[in-house]
Amino acid sequence: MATLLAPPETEAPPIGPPGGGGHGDDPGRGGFGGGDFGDAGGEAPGWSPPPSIYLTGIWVALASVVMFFAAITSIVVVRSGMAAHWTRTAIPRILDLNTLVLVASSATLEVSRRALTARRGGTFAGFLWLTLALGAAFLAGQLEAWRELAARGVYLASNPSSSFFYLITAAHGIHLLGGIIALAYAALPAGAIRKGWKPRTAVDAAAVYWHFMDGLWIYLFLLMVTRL
Amino acid sequence: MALALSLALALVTAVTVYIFWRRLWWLPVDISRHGRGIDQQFLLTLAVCGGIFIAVQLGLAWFVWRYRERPGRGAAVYSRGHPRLEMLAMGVAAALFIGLNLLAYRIWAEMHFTGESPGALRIEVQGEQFAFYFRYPGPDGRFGPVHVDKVDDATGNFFGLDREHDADSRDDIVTATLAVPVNRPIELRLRSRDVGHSFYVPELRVQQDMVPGMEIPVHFTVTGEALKHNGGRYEIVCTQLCGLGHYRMRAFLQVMTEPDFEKWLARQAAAQ
Amino acid sequence: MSDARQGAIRARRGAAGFIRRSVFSRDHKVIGQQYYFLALFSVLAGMALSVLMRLHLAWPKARVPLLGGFSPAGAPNGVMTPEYYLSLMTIHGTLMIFFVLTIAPQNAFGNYFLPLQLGASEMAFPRLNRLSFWITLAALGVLLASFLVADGPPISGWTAYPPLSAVGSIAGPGEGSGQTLWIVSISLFCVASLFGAVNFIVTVLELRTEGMSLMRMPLTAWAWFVTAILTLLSFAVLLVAGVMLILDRTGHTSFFVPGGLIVSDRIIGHHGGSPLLWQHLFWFFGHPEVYIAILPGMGLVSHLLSTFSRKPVFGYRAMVYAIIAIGFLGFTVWGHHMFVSGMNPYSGFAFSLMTMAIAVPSAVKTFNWLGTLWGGKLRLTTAMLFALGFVSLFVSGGLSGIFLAQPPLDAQLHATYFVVGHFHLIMGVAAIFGVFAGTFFWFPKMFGRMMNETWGKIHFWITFVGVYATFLPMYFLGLEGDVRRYAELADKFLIPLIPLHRFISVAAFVTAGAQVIFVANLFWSLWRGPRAGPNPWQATTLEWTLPSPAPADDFAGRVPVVYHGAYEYGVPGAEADYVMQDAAGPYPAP
Amino acid sequence: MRLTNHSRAASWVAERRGRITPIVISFISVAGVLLAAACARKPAGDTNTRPQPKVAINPDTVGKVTGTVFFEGPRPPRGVIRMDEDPVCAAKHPGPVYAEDGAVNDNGTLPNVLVYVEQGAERYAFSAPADPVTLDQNGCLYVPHVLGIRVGQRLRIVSSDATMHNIHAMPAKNRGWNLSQAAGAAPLEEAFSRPEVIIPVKCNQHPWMRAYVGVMANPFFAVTGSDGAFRLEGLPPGEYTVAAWTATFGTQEKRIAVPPRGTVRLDFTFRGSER
Repeated sequence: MATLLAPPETEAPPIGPPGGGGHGDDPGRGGFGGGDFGDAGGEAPGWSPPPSIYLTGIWVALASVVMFFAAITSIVVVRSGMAAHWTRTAIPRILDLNTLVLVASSATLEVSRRALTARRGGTFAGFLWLTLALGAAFLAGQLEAWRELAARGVYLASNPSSSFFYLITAAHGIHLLGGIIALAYAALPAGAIRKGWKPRTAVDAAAVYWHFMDGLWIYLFLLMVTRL
Repeated sequence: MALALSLALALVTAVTVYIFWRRLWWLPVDISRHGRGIDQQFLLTLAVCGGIFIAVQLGLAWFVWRYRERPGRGAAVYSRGHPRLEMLAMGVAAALFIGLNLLAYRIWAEMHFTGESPGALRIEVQGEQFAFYFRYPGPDGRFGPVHVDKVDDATGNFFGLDREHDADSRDDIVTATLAVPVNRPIELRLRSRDVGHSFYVPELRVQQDMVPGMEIPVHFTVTGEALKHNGGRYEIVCTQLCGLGHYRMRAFLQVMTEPDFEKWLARQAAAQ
Repeated sequence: MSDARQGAIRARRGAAGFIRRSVFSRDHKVIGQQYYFLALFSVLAGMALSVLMRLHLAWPKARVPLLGGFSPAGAPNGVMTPEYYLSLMTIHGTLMIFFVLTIAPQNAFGNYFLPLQLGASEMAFPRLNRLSFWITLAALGVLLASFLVADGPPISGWTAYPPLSAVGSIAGPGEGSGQTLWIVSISLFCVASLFGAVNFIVTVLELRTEGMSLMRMPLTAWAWFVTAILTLLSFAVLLVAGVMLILDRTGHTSFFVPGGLIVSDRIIGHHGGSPLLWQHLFWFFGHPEVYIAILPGMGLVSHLLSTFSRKPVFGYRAMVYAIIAIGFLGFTVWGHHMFVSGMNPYSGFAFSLMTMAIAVPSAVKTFNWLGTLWGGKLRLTTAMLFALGFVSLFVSGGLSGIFLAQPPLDAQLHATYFVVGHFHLIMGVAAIFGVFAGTFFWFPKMFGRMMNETWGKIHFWITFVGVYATFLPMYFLGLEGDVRRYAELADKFLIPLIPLHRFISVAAFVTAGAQVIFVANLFWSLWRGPRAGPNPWQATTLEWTLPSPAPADDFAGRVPVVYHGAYEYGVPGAEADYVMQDAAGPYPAP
Repeated sequence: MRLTNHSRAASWVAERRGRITPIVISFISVAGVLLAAACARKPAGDTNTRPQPKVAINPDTVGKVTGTVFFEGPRPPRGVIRMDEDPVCAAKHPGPVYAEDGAVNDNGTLPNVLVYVEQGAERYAFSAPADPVTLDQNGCLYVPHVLGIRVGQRLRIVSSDATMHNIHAMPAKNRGWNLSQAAGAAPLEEAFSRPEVIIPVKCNQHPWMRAYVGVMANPFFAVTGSDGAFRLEGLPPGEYTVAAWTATFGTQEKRIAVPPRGTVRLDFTFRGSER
């Protein structure tokens, strides 16, 4: 299933202290999911989950995210179709720029991933940080959009349309924040690269999530422009 | 143990069937014209479901006793299923259930898909914590507009009417009892003033939520049967949880002959 | 498996390791047990609330000792007020649906046994698993905290329909901070459930051991898998609804509150919302939730009927397809909760049709359960008794759904005790019977000891008769038009029903009292039960290849290889009357 | 106190709602709610931030104020109260029941006017009232319809009806409550900790039921009856603002000076058009 997107597993370039592959001799520390097992006494030697669980996990989690935003979409569609008390919210222009920033971040993330495949550690880290910076810039831009609306006197509770605007941007922002944390986890040097930790897997999983958030934003943006 | 369980299952079946058969508890008397169809559909569904209920429970009881492990019994039958039998069971179930659905559709359509009958008596019903109030449009046949800021329960202005300024409001008749004449189509407009409520008269076979912000129509015709019981007086109860007094939210439906109704309405109009 | 190795593991566990082994343990078995005890606490609390409710319904003037001290406002001098009744009802429903029926069958048993049955040594994301448990516990704490706020827990029921739940304390007691706590609790619960669901799905997709094809999975695993998908998709929607309701309450938005409302003489400042939107969102979650509660029970009952009839599941494939069909159709029927809600009556017909469609796979399952028993060799262990009880209750509760699925009949029976009887039988006690069955069946694997069968059977008999005596008469109340969620029977047409209510209450007290036997049996057996062998039931699935209790490292790194389906009982020509899934050898002839 | 912190946070949210992110609101509400849960059982704090030394009243010099509240103009139509929903209520009233709000006495005066000293008595110390004020529910009407009560004084709520009532106080400055009282149940007792004019009290089960409670910082208040007259006694000499509150015709204020041992005559006149 998700392995479609995962390139064949290659040995990751050692960034940080070289770690033995797989589950560990240090049961207290592990990857952000698998890697170590059981309680203090009971790690399972000779058995470790396949790395594909991370990609699968991301795709499964994204199904839930889809439902989350599908629910919001359907309410927006239904609600905007009801005439009562529907004042359209003028979407701040800065969102155009934010959208470009987010699309750019997807591109830089891809550059970073290719560098990882080509084992160019410096480029990998550099573009990963650039991606993170763009992501942060996007969030800052979203905050700016809120400030702009607030300056116009359009607040969360001003009317149903503005409520939806704040709700959608906040919900997407929180989801993107999750992506930033995941990417930062991959980008943080040395200390974060633990034993049993394969940057390839982490970056791939985070990238799927990131691109998805990117696409989701474009969808939400269009929804807001056409409906709110 | 096996015998005990078999008997227990049989007993549950027998008691249930007995109570339904003797109608120890049953639907209340039906006073509406559309209620007959509902009651017949109920009986039909009861027959279908009762048959399945008896078959499964007794089948279960019989299997428990018949196939219990006991000395001298050989190995269990090695069977991974019987696709054709399973398909048959599925087909029968689907035919029964969907058949019931299609029959029910007819009744539902009659209740809800048709519009207001000509000559129907229109009455507005308003729910609030925790009372129902009713409004008749008066001789002009029109309801006056509602002004939220004029609503004042303490002075009896439950609907927020402005009789001074709105001509349509002046002849509106506000009551706390829902009086209806027999054999005349009634069109209720259900509204709620605060939280969700519901309008339910079991004898009338009518239940409809009252949703704030919506005006929901309900129509029915009361039959002469209504006058034969309890002086034509029936309780209207709220079935949508609306707060601490939910269980006491109630009004009365008073069914009258047409002349009595006209007299009653005139009396109410005089008391406004 | 060597006892020596287990002993070594035990030796490494000092008292100092307790916190690490329980609070921070990422062992799916520890987490599963913690979920189990969380659900046990919740079910006892929820049952205590229902006893108080039944007492108030039958004898509204009764004084309850101690209650006046616990809740002076809700029960002055120990006499419950109507609003306190509604509080108890709301918390009873919330506890039972979320913290018992969602937790016990899925998160407790599923966490413990899904990896074992699949031959994996862990869940896919152990840390996430640990996190879900703590969030669930926090959600429970927040919910119970509503008993401590000034005007008590919310009174708007587990469905929390706005505007009642959205406009604040003006709408009634409990609608202030109590209601906010409720929504926060449910939102937390959503997050925990979503994490849990991701874990379950990925575990099934990725961690099945060699030879464990999807069609060799035990039906329990299938049920957990489909339930997790339902959870994943439905709780996301409830989370949206919860966030919006919180915003309506605290941020003065108007998602669900229309304009022009006057609550208790006060004009509410909201405008432009729709209460029906909440109902749609809520039931889009709420109906799958019903299947979340019952599907694991259905899987387990199929499993047990086969195991204790010593014969394969009748129509394994049909059972799998039925589970999938129920899961899929479960998302298309939410509107049947809303036939009288004021939604478009035309859509009522469509929802009715889908509801009838979902009854078909349920009928298939029932048919196949009977088929499984047919020609079997029934071992009436306590677990089997509860599984048989499940089938009986499922049918008694499920058939009333055929009435409620027809809009014109629902218009008469909606919001009456007919509905209360229906969902208590089918998703309340039937699901709980599944949990009882699972407890007796898996206790040896979870704790290494057997539960007492004699007391188990005594408990079964009182409970089985008790739940029928409690919930079946509710159908008759419903026929008479007895409205649910009424704190007292004040209306004239309800007065004649008081004797029947008293009968139900007495039956409920006896049934609730009988649960003491279960709890005592459980805890007595934890320490005093006879030691269990690896496979006391002569069952076939992989968890029974391990010693009892399951060792901390599960399969110890071994990758079990599966050669057979999960239900090879009574195979002609085999040595024993059961073939373990990992027994090497040729396929038995079908 | 932590409680005031919480309410400050709540008002901060209210002021800036929409300007801050929804999620921040959620978090604040969570935290606030937990705080509220933590302090819910604690009594509300004293509102006086700068306690001043209070002066005792010299009983030898006190004066009084007497007067009547008149009504001019056409009498407003009185609403009819319909009690059909609860036969227990209806049974207590053989004839039609009219709304008390907007009622005018036969002699052209107004009943149910709360007359009270609004300003001028802040510096005196008053003994705390020990006896409770009683609010009865009789015939599904509140008796009295308007009442004054001192800060901290107990309000004793009794029911003379064989039906369930709920008493829903809806203050703006005080803590509100909403309690049900079954027929024959023990009296309920509540108190208000801050002065407030006026707190409407409602029974939701009988929506027409309405009482008005004025919470007073001093003992100088009275409610007019069927003669429209009132009397404020024991006032130390000085200048006061006296207010007359009505449910239907608005509020009036008058400034007066009370000489030592003097009696001041003070009349109010309301007109029908005010509302």
